[in-house]
Amino acid sequence: MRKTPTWPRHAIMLVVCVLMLIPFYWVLKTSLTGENIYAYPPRIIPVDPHLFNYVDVWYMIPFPRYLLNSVIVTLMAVAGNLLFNTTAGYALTKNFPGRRWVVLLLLSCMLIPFQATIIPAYLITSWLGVLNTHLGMALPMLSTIICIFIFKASFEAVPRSLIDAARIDGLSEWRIVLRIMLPLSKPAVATNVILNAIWSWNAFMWPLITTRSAEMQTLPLGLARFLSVMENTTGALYAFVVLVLVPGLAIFLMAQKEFIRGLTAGATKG
Amino acid sequence: MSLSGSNGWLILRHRFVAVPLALAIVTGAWNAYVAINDGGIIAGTVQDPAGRPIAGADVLFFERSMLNYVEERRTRTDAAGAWRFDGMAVHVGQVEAIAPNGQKSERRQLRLWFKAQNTEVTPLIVREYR
Amino acid sequence: MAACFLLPALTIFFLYRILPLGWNLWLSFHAWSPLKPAQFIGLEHYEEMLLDDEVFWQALGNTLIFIGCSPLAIMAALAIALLVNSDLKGAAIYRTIVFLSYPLMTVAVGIIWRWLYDERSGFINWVLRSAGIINEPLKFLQSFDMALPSVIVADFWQVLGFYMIILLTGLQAIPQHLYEAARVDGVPARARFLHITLPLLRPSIFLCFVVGILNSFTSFDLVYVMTNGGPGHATELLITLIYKAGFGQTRFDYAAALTVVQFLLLVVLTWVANRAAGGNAGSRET
Amino acid sequence: MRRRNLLQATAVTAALAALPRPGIAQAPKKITWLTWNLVHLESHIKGWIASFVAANPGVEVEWIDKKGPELPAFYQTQLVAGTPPDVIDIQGALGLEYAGQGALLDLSPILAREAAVKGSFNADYLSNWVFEGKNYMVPYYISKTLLFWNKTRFRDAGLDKPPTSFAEIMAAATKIKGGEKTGLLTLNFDWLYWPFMQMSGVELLSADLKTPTFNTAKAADALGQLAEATKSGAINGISWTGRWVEPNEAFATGNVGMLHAHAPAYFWIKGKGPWINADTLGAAHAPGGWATPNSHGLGISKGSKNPELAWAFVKHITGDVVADSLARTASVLTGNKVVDQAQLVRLEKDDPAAFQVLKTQFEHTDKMCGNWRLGNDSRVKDAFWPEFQSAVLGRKDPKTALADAERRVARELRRA
Repeated sequence: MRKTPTWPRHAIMLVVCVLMLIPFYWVLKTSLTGENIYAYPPRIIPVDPHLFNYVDVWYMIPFPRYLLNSVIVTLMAVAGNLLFNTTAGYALTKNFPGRRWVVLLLLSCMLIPFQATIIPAYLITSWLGVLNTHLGMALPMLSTIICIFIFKASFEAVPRSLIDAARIDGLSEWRIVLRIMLPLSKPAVATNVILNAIWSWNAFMWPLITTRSAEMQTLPLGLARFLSVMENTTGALYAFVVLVLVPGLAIFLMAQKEFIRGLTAGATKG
Repeated sequence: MSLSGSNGWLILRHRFVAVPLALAIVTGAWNAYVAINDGGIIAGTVQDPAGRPIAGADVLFFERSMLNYVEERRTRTDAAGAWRFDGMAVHVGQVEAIAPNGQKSERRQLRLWFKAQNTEVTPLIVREYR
Repeated sequence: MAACFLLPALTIFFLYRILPLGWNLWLSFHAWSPLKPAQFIGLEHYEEMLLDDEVFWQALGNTLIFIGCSPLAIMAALAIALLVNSDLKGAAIYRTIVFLSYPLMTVAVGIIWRWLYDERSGFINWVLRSAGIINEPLKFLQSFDMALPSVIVADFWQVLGFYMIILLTGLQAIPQHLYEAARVDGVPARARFLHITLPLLRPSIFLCFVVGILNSFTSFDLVYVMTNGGPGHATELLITLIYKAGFGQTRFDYAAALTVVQFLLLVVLTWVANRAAGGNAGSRET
Repeated sequence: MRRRNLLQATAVTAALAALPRPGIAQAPKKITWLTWNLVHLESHIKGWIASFVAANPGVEVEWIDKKGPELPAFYQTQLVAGTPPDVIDIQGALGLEYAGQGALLDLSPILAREAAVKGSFNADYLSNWVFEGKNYMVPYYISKTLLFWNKTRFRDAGLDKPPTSFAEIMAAATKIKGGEKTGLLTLNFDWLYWPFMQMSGVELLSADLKTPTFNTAKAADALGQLAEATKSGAINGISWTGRWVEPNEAFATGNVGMLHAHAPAYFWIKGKGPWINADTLGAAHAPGGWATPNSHGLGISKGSKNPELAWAFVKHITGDVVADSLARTASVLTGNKVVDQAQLVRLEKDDPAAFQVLKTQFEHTDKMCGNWRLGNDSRVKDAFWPEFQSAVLGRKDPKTALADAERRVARELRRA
């Protein structure tokens, strides 16, 4: 490897990155442009750019309120996932009758599309009496299968000797998880945090069905609600898109180091 | 750098602390600025092409409804050609002046940074006025 | 012991996955609409679907195309992963940028790409026209032939980064000494790739493919925003058909039958992929 | 897998049967109003509700708004859960569908009881929601299609008056087209394009709505001409692929001769096209006076816990005061005769072009087509439209398309 020059690889990657970034730029540019966005030919540099589209968006919907709801739901989902996926992942590292069946069951659960389960899911949620609440929105997302397996992989990487030693010291299973497993699986934790944050932040159809009051809407719903008024005729829509995406991206960028290490570590001794 | 952050005052430099902190500061500053400047006063003058003030001109304020702009407020300029609207809880609108002789100025698009921002509109010029 | 640790997660899956699936299965043998009592009609829905509903077959075809295209994206992702895997300077930055589109909300991705494809002011048409490749703007999302590929491209753009990360992790799991040994024996790079990298990458590739399969319904929002299945049924996927049959036409019973069929289809696909990946990959996610 | 599912299935049926109804909307004096895409009127709506509550002390009104495409999903789910919103605002055919499902309350007895209220509505629009002899909804805001024509484009093409027959439309479109210019645009959702078939003497269904009658030589010919014109550019292709924004945007640029759309399109294109005024934009009836309504109505869910209160609310919302406020703020017609009259008078002064447009909405109201009193309109639509679309876009030849459509429509009618 050393001998081969690296510039061709840089060149390719630069092209790839540009391609990946163009959509971001195009939306950003549209959200800033002052001219009629349907003008042809479109300009690469926004004409007399301004930020007023963002002002409009801010007043078009109760943005802070929606943001808060999104944050709460996301936090719940992340917390739930950390708790349930750790325990489940740990359980799967042990040998117990029917383990293979559980794994199969979990895998096949991944293949059930949500759109087809809306009605029963709604009935169940209402039966639990958490409709139109943050908990109700977070509930179906409190545990995700892929993440269970990420934990499983990372736990399996922990040397048996450590666990046995702990058991000899008479640590309870709980303490083993808390004191030994988790500290050694920080990357897996980061991965869980990020993936679930992403997924629940972006959830659309479920919050749409479970929320009645305007106060409970989340940002994605705001986007739909916004579309219905403005359609795609103004930079404001794209300003909104930017505003909805920025928080998620920010979180990801801040945590991506751990995230990527997380998946890696998860695999190295998976 | 781990999610849990580092210890001591260094924690302020951890991005998971620094970024929200910075955001909080900016937000606070902005809200303070808004609180000081949201008197809801929109004012300006009406002039003829030569820059002489036009007294007694009607000034119309159009607010944005769903599809178009509709007239919401109307006032008259004083001897100095000055006009002023109070308690304007809007962040976008249009102003237009109609001189006593019925001639109109251009319709000026107003976009404010926040609702009820105090705004000094550059003079509205009525072209055909003599 | 293991049971009580599994319980919380399993409860959730039971409530929100298995129970609903059961509900669909039960419903698929009945005639039912929200305010009418259900009555058993056996396999009628399945008969209609298989014998008397060309839209179902079209949607099935599109879904399979959708899934069938994911290997392309996976290959691209693999190439990228190989490039940024080794000690390339700034690899971390490249990785981040490539992954950046994955965290986006699918609805937003739909809006973004609908805008890129726009006939007048869309970036793509603008480039093609100013490059003189075409004189007439292309109606990507309105054309029977281009609509599905266009949607698939948008989907690629979003998941590419995820594939790349999964494959990266797989690559880094491969013990370096294997390469060292091979290099000492003077095995050429291509052979090293074919005989070391690929085989050991199987589980990761399998996982990518599973993600690709899942995409065939997690892309619901994408299709919903970009084309809503049109023109005609050119971009109809099973999942959009299920949604339309249920909520659009209030034929929840028929939608249930579609759901069951889609589920079985995906199970089979996954099983086959698993076999192809050399068995027990399932127990080895990432 | 399968066996387990079967077990689950039985479990589910048991569980679902056992599910108690959730608490929402069970408070004795509370009603819920579900609107369709009216968020932008939030402040006014809150006001209208407030005035209702003021007049009915101790009453609570919950307001929910959902976007068109998601509203059915929400309402259906609420139906199944047994908590349907008491008063719902939905678009034309969907009302009949829900009525057909037995989700809506039959308003005929109430209307019979309250002749004054019934009399306040435009009879023809009110009758849009008569299904199997029963009246299920009352007009909330109404519209039907008309033919906008760009006088400048017409003059340039040496034409001076709007076409009066299908053939003339095609001829005019062909004359106008050229370069950036195209002759005709039409909206295509919810059967809005149907007048073109109707004016060519095509009936979709037999009078008893039991059998398709559209697979005729006339239909094939008309379809063929539409496809031909689309190919040649006389008809703008967006007509068959766009929804609401794209066609209106295109017409607003001023490069299109005719736009076949419902009245609200006027306010949209006015906002986008600075060229639009009474001298440059004409509003005519489609040949034969045929038009497809695209109105919204208010209905009451059968599952409502307070039907009487719900009806009082409907009266409040469609009454002169509130309806007038809606008419002014949203520049719409309401189907309330007094209010609409006032609206027209007002517009005749302020906005002559708008007046021309809205005036058409009360002419030829007996010539409304494309609004069959079907309980399964969406299924018939989904069976017909894709074939029609394939034909006009030159994907299938008209005869095959019509034959396929006939087969599929017939199946849906059988099923009903």
